[in-house]
This record gives sequence, structure tokens and C-alpha cells, in this order.
Amino acid sequence: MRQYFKNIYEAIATILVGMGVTWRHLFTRAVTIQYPHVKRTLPERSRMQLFVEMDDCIGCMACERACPVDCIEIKTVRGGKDEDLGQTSNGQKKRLHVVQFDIDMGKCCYCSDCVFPCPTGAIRMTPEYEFITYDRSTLLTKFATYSPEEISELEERERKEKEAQAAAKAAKLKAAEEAKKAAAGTDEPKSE
Amino acid sequence: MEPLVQFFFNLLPFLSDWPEWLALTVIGVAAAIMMFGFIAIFALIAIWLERKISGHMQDRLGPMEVGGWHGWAQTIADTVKLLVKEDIIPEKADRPLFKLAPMIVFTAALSGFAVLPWSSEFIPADLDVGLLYILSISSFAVIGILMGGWSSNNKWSLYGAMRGVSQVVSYEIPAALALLAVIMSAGTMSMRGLVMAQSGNILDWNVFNFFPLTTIAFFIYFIASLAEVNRTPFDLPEGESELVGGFHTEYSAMRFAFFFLGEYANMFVVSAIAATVFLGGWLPPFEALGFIPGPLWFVGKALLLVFVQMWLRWTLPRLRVDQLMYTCWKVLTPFSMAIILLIGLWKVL
Amino acid sequence: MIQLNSFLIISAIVFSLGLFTVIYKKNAVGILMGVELILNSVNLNFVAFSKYVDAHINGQLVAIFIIVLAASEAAIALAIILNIYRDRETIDVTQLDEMKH
Amino acid sequence: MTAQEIHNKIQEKFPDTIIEFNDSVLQPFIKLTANQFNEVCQFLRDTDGLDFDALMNLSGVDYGEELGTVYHLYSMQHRHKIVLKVNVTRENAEIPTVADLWRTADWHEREVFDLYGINFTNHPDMRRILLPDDWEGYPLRKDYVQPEVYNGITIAHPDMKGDSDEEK
Amino acid sequence: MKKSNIPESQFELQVPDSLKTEEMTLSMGPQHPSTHGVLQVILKTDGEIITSAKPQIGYLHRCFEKHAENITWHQVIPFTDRLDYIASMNNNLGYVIGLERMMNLEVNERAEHLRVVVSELNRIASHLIALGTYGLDIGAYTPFLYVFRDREKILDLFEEICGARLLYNYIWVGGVAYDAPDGWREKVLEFCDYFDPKVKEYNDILTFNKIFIERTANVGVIPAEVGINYGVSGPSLRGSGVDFDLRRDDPYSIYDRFDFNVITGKGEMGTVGDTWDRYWVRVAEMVESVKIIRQALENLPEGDAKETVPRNIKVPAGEYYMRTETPRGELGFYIISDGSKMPNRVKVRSPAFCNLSVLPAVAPGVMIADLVAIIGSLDIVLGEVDR
Amino acid sequence: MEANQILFIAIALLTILSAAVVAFSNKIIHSAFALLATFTGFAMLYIYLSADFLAVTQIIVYVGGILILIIFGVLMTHRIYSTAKKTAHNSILISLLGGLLALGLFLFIISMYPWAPTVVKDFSPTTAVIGTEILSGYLLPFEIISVLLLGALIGAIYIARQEDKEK
Repeated sequence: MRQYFKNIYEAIATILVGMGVTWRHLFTRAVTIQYPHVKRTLPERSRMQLFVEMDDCIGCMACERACPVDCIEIKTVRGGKDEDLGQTSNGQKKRLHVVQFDIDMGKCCYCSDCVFPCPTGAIRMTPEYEFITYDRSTLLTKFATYSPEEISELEERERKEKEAQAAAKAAKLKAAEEAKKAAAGTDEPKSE
Repeated sequence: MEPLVQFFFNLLPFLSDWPEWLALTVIGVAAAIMMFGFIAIFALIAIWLERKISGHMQDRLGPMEVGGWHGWAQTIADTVKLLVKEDIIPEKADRPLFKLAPMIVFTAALSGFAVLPWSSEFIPADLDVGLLYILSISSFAVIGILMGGWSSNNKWSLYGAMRGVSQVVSYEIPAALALLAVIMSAGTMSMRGLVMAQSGNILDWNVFNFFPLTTIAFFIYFIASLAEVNRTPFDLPEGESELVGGFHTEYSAMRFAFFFLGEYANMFVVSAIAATVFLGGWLPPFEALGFIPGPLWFVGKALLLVFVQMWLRWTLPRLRVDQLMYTCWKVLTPFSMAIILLIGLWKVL
Repeated sequence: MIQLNSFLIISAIVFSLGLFTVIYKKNAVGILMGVELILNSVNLNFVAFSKYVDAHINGQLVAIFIIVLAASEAAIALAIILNIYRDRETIDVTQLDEMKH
Repeated sequence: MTAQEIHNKIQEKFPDTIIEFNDSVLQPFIKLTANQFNEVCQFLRDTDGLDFDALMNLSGVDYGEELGTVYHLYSMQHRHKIVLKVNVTRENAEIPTVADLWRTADWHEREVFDLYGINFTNHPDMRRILLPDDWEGYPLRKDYVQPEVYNGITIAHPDMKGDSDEEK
Repeated sequence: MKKSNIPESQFELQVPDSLKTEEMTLSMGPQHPSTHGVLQVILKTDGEIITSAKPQIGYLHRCFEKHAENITWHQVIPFTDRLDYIASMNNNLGYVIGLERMMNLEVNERAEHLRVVVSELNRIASHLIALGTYGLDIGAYTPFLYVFRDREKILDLFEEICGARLLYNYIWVGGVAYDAPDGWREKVLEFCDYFDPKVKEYNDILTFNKIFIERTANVGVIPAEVGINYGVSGPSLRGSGVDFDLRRDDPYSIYDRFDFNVITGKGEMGTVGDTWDRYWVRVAEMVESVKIIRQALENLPEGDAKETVPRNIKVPAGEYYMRTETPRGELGFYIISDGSKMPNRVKVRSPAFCNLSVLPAVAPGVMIADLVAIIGSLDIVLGEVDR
Repeated sequence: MEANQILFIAIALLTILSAAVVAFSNKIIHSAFALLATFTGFAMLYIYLSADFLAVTQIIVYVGGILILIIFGVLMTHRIYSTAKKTAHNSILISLLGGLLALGLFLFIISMYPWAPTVVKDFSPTTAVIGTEILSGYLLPFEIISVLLLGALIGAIYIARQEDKEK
């Protein structure tokens, strides 16, 4: 019987305590931020959209290898022999044309693993977070500035260079072989 | 009947020249439309208030966008949204009953307004058995809930309906007994008579009349009425964490809106009854405040109780079914019976 | 003017419907509903006579007693039906015939 | 109690069951035969002084030729651990269940069955747990080939199909 | 000594035949407000009473273990974030310490301290969610918003130190990804001062509310031996009165240097091991976590937290089972390395998985509302259950 | 025709039609819910008969009590989670015959006797009169019916819980 009345008393008392809490909060300042009108300033480390400074990219593919979800796709073309591709901001010389640097933000897991291996600090995460779209394909960001013609031109040149190199190599090899042969003996008749 | 007719005759004198049946029909329809309009407006305001109150109690702001000032048009926007939403009826549902259920629930809530005394002049129907009438009306809502829950052909809905029925049927008893305590002291069941019996200042109100007996009766009625309108901590029939949405899980669009409207109308009805029976209805607390018209006092008192209902809702967790029954049968009912007994003794001695 | 006759006719129709229900339904709960219809129609007669024939309101008082009786009858009947259902898994009255044998 | 002592105790009671005991690695383990495994576990759990009342972890492993299950036991009372290993052949992958001794094993064994296809004999409810019941194959086996279609749904996204492995 | 096995059917409710009404089979979930994600429980009910409850999991299965076999050691870390996405720091920590022990790697002092601070902050954040959603399960809406208000502050701190709010990828092999920025330490201390009085607020509005106590006390009692046998761990096991905390009993990182209490359930409001006890353990643990954070920040050494991070990770061949105390319990990583740059096997012994497995044992005989309370008190995260 | 009479006819039709649904419906649950309309119709007819207290009592007891009992009875004795359940019936011919016979008999009797009202009463509140009557003239039946109600209550509980005794 005592327990019965104690229960009733406790119920009433604790309900009143709880009501007191909510009553006090009725007059405390709300913590909500009215988002589109007021925006929080994000700390500089905020990991939101990826950004690549293409001038600094040397096409080393470190970020592509580091990405755990394969959202970065890079294609490079070797620069010409005497071509000057400029320097990165930390003074490294660029040797490759980065003809394709695609980041699919729809796949990105925002781990920032790609940021750390970059030797030139070209890829970084920015506090930019408003990139919602209705179309998933627009999340694929292309950073490379080469036009398709330029790319095919560069690729063509690279192919030619490669061929030339291969030819040179083959010629070199052949020459070496011949030299070897010549050294081994001159008595053998030459074929054709 | 007379006060309302008189009220309308004063308001629109030409009505008295019309044939009686026509005048009466017009008055009846006008009163019903007024009540419906009141419910609609009240629901709009109450839902907005509920959002703002819950928001501020939770350190939030609540709706802020629609309509400019503190999102005052949010509920209107939501109503429009509900109106144009697709009305989904489950394929295996019992269609006639499914469609009927929200109407019954809403009609029951609307019928309750018939006997509310807004002021000494304006009482839609001053029944001799007014209070009993209100108690009887709530059984319609029960059937509506049961109908909706069963016809949805959803097990969660059925659970919600079963809980709702057992809850409302049980809590009618302490609610009726608590009101009976006052009926005993006032000697009438007419709403008007009940208010008239409390005339004087605040100490003549029933809530202080047989202090502390009627005060306890007031709290008992308030708690039981919370249960009757399925508000937290007694919102088991729709307890969203257990039964998804309870009896209205499968309802959408306007049918859902009618359940919702019914709930808010019921909130007002039970608060208004408490205000009438215990807090002196349209009477001001002191004679000096008599210049404020009666309906404002009445609505103000009812709104105060509605606010307390909301306040409780955003404070308390939900009871379990067996605890609900325990509270009803082992706490509220014995207490209300004891109060009736004591008031009887008081009256006799 | 609404006459006594109208009530009597309504009552008669509902009574016959109730009787029909009692005979027609095999389901015990259905039969109970028929009984409720019959009781209601009887009640209506009592109240109608109370208004038109009786100088006092004896009819209404009888009707109140009938309502109470109907309530207790429904409670008992449903308790029995539930019990039968638990035992037999059916409440089809035509199958509840072992008392005959 | 050290791993050596635990090993000795088992050796004493079940002389033929221990295949290998390695005390030199980070976490010493005892490799056991499958046939008496349940009895050994019962012994480990119920013997005073051993009291391995908790099965911390149960995991399937694919060693290439063989499949195996690794049990990490812990004693709440004495605060000592031991690792048990049971290896079975790919063709005849059956291990006695320990779900009756440690209820933890119930779901873990189902998971191993689900992902490695090791059947635990006498398990009360040997079904797949994480994958759908009609899934084919045991994905964590090293020789598992990802099917292209499951119930008419293409599994691999066209962009992703098989490019992740070769490139690295 | 022969100990008795705990049979599967021990807890199955035996309803006498004569009392049996029709059993109803209910599918609770995978879309249900209080299954904390995509858990499905197949319920058999007799009225409001549950006669059996069988969890069906796997709706969120993301093949973590298969995935981990195809990526490098370091790339696994972002994936561990996504196991228990409410307490990612603790997941990082478990995996990373496992690797460090296999590689025999020393971590510098500042990094160790930062690790402890962020893990404990994350523990508070996770327990806050547990509290809030538990209140929601019981029907109290407001505490949920209060805890989110305070969790938000922790997330802000995290964002400042590592840039992310939920999936941090912060604790790396050999150290941490970023050093703490200037003023971060003071901000954390400020948070600690702010947080202590808030616990009283939670207690006022929820913990000691009579309705809440009635709903949770004496419900879903897990006796200690049953809990251990089922592999229940963490606050759920401590709620059953088992004085066991890996931070103290199997220490990792630098937890052995701090002074904190291990909270156990004492059955203050009902039976030892009921849902209220599990809830209360979480509340009290938050206070202990604040204590640890204060101590760690007091001794936070100066220096560079990143200096010991190796550039390329090669884990020597071997295997190791590393277990750490996450907010949900014993998170184990069983790591097998064959010496290559990718793991051979990473098995996750997830605490939520084991905690959930006890549900069929405690559910029979309770009401539907209690089942919700029990699931809430086990504090499962489906990301971790299904992996 | 006055509005009053139109309303009366509407109510009468509601009562009779819903009673017909109760009788003829194939789904027992529809019968149960149709009873709601029948009971309400009767309550409204009582208002026409100046029996306001009785009308309210009718709703409280029949709708709030008996009807819910009946619906619960239906739900508990059927596979309650399927809405498509239909029930079997006896021969409709015999039943119709029985019903029509009774109806014919009643109509015959009603038409035989000129039911002229002997008293004309205006509406006056009945609550007080009923209260006084129950505690004076009808005290004995009142007491008996109270005891009966109590007995029925205990009996119903006893029957419904018989298993406990067996155990």
C-alpha cells in the first residue's frame, strides 16, 4: 500500500520535474541555424568537394592509386622532348600532359586518402559542399582542360614517338647484334 | 434549442419572419458550418502551435519558412499538400469500411461541439443531458478507430485499433466518474447549468469548490481525457515506435487529414469540457474582468489546457499497455470513486 | 404528424429482420446480432407506447431495464462463444451438436 | 594460465587431437583435428582452472588448399586466452558445432557457413545469415567468382566491372 | 565441474494449450521506425505477448570482409569507418592498433593522447545517440533533440580536427591523420565543462522519469552468464553486472594510464541486467569518458602527432586478433597477413552482431512495446551487424 | 411535408436498411459495423419519442459497450487479419419465410387496431423523472437488475477464464 502511494507520488513528482525542463527550454535560445539564409563557416580542414589545381598536377597517379573506391581516373601523355610544360608551385618540373583527370564525386567517399600522397599538393578537399544536382552524371568532374583534338593529337604524337623510340631501340639492338656478329666472325656469308 | 435560436434571431432579425422549419434548418446548418470552420481554423493554429512549442521545447525553431513570419502558413501549405496527394487504398483493404472510418472519427469529433457552451447566449444545443451526450459520442470515435484499423488489412493497424478501443473504453470510466463528482455537486448535466452553478469568482469554480476533492477530480479527468484522445503519454494506438502508425498506418492524403483533424478537434472538445465543468466555462475569474467577452474566456481556458496537453506530449515517454490499464483501473478509477463517495458525504453532512 | 403507427411498423420490420438473422446465420456471433436487433425493436415499442399511450414514463423505464439485460446477455453470450471457439475452433452452431447424442 | 599449460592440459586429456602447437607467434594457437573438437571445447569450457566461458571470435579462413575455422577463446574469470584452429578440406568441409557450448557461435557459424561453405554438424539452424537464402557460392572463398546476375538483377555496375583488381 | 549448456529454447515461452488463442506472425521491419535501420524481426505474437522473435539480418550487407581482401592495408581504414558509422573513431582505432601490433610499431605520445581524446569523444557521441533513440523508442521525443544538440558540438570538434563529421578516417597506422589545430584542446575542455551539467538534464527529463523507469526496469533481463555465453559485450554486458571493460582489462593504446571507473548495472530500479541498467551504464559511462578526456588533455604533450606515420605499409606475415572497447562493446579485428600489401583476411567480430544475437533469448514473453525497448537498449547499429 | 418528417423518414430508412445489412451481409464484420447505424438510428428515434436520456443511454451502452463486445467477438473468433472472410449461412428460403411470416403477423396486428394516442405529451427532460422513479417505484427491479448485472459480469469473466481452473 505504501508502495502504491509512493509510486503515484514519484510519478507526479518526476513528471513535474520533466515538465520543468521542457518549460525552461521553451524560453532558451534555439540552436538551429536557418540554413539557406545563414551558413556556418566551415573549418578549413572540412572535407567536402575535391578540387584539383591542374597547373600543379604532374600526373604521378599517386592519388588514383590511393583512392579506395576508384573514383579518380587519370590519363597522361608524355610531353615532347624539348617541350616545356612549366613548373608546379613547389618548383617541380612537369613532364607529362595530364589529358584526363576525372573525379566522380558520386563515388567519392570523402576519406581524403588521395590528398596526402600528392607530391605537389595539387589535389585537395575544399569546404565547398553545395553541389547537389538532379543528374548523377554531373557529379563527374573533369579537371583536365585538353580538348579531344588536342588529346588525339598528343596521343598520336606519343604513339609516333613511341614507335620511333621502339624503332630506334630495335635499330640499336640490331646494330648491336650486328656488331656482335661482326665481332664473332667475318667469314660467315651475309644473308642476302 | 432556445438560446441558439434566440442568438440567431438577434443576429439576423429577418429569420424570425421565415417559416419555422426553414429558419431552424438554416440555423442548424449555420451552426454546424461555424463549428466546422472553427475546427478547421483551430486545427490549423493548433498544429502550427504544436510545432512551434515542440520546436522551442527542443531548442529548435519549428517551421520558419512558409508565409514569412515564423512560418505561420506552414500548416496551410501542408493541408494543400495533403489535398493534392494521391489517395492510396491498399488493394486487400475492405474498401467501404476503409473509406467510412475517417468520416466516423471526424463526425464524432464534430458532434462533440454541439453542446459546448461558448457563452451564455451561444450554445448550439443546450441539452438536458449534455455531459452524458459528450461521453456517448466518444464511443463513435472508438468504432471509427476499430473500423479503420481493421479494414486496412494491416496487422499493425489492427494492433493499434485494438489498443485504441481497449484504452478509450477503459478510460471512459474514470473520466465519467470524475465528471459525475461535479454533476453531483451541481445537480445538473446541462452544460449551461454546470457553468451557471459556478458563477462568482475563481474560488466558486468547481475545481476549487470542494477543495481538494474536485481538484483531484479535475486532474483525473484531464489525465483520462488525454487517454481518450490518444495523446502522449497515452498515444499507444498510434505509438509510432511500436506500431509504425497504429490504426492510421495505411491512410494517406485527405483521409489521413481527417483522422488528424479529428484528433485536434477532440483535443479541443475534452479541454473545453474540462474548462466548462471545472474552470467555469465562459465566466471570468474575477468580476472585474467581466468586460472581456465570455467566448474569449471559454476559448482561452480551453486553449490553455490544449497547451498543457502539448507540453505533456513533448515531455513524457509512452506507457505500456499493461501500465495503461493499471493506471486506469487501479489508480484513476478507485480515486474517482473515492471522490464521489466523499463528495456525497460532504453533500449529505 | 409522426404517428405511433410509424414506430410500430419500423419496430415490426426490424424485429422480422432480427428473426430472419437468427434463423439465417450459422455463426453464433451473427445470431447474437439478430437477438440484439430483436431486443432493440422491442425497446422501440416500449418507448413509443410510453410516449403515446402511457401517462407516465413506465415504458422508458422498462426499456432501460431491457438495455441492461441486453448488455449482460451480450457479455455472457460472447464469453460462451469465445470458450466454444477455443475448444472447437469453430462457432458454427450447426456443428455444435454433441449434446444431442 | 599460459598457452603452454593449456596445451599440456589438452594433450593430457585428448592425446591424439593436437596437430600443431605454436607458441612463438603473437597469439599462440593450437591446431586441432575436427573429429573430437566439440569434446575438447567442452573440456576447455568446463574444466576448473581453464574456464573458457567466452568465445570472443569465430572466423572462417581460406588457406588456399584448405579451409579453416579459427576460435578465439577467453576466460572472464582467469583472464587468459587461447586460439584454436581447425582445418578441413575444401571437398569435405565439416566441423562439429560449438553453438551448444557458446551461444555466440550460433550466428558466427552461420556466417562462416554463409561465406565459406563450411558445414557445422549438429548446428540447430544451419542457414545463410547475411546473404539471401538463394545465393549461390561462398563469396569469401578465394576462388569465388562473382556472378554477373542474381535473380535477374545485374550485380556489377557497368563502370565497376572487374577493373579494380587488375589495375592495382 | 560440468556446467550446464544454455539451450536455445530455454526462453521460448510455453503457452498452455488451453490458453492458446491464434498466433499472429508479424514482420517487424525491415522498414519499421524502431528497428534502428534495416533489421527485420519475425515475431510470433499471442495478443500483445511475443512468443518468439527471430532477427533476420543482412539487408545492409556490404561485403566489407571481401572488400578488404582487395584493397591495400591503408585503404581499409575508410571502410572501417562505415562499420559502426556512429562511432567511426573507435573502429579506426581497433583496426589500426591491430596492424601496429603486428608491425611492432611505436606511436608517438601526442598521437596516442589525441587518439584517446577522439575515441572518448566519439564514445560520448555514440552513447548520446543511444540515449536519444532509446528515448524515441520509449516514446519521448524531446530528449532525442537534446542529445543531438550536444552531439553536434562533438561533431563540430571532429570537423575541426579532421574535416569530417561522421566518417573520419582519422586514426592512421603509426599516428593520426592530422595534428590538432591551435585552440582545439581548449575547445574540447570547454565542451567538457559544458557537457557535465547536461547529463543532469537528461536524467531529469528521461532517466528518472517514473514512466520511463516503469517501461524499462525489469524488462529484458539478461543474466550475466547468459550474456557472456551469447557474447554480449560492452555496456550491454556491464548492464548485466559483469565488471569487464577492455580498456581496463585488456588495455590498448594508453588507457592504462588513466583513472576511470567501470560502470556496471546494479539493478537500482529493478533487476540486474534489465534495460534500465543497460541504459544507465551508458549515461554513467559518458561521465567517465569526460574524465578520461580531461586527463588526456592535461597530459597532452607538445610535438608533431604525424611524425611516426609510415608512408608505405607492409605488414609482416602473421595473424592477430585485436579487440577494443567501442561504445557498443568488443570490436575485434582478426587480421591475417601474408606479407603482401593487401590483407589476406580481415574478419570483424562486431559487437552489435553478437549483442543482437541475444534477442531471441530475451524476447519471448515480453510485450511488443518491450521488444522495442530491448532492441533499443542493445544499441545495435545495422552497419556493423551486417557489415 | 415538414423537414421534421423528412428527417424522420431518413432515420427510419437508415435504421431499417442497416438492419437489413446486418441480416443479409455475407461478411460478419460488415454485419457488426452495420449494427452501429442501426443502434444510432434507434437512438435518434428515441429522441423523436422525447426520450433524451434513453437515447444517450442507448448509444453509451449499445455502441460503446455491446457493439464493441460483438466486434471483438467477431475478431477473436475469425482469422482477424484477413478482411476477405465470408461466413456460411443456413437456407435463405426458410429464414426468409420465418421473417416474412413474423412481419406479416405484426403488420396484420398493427393494421387491426386503431392506435390512437391516448395522451399527448410535449418534450420535457426525463432524466430527473427516471432517477426518481428508479429509486422509488422501480426500486426492486433496479436492485434485481443490479444483482443480475453483477452476476453476469462475474459469470462472463468466469466462463472466459475457465482454463485457469482446469490448470
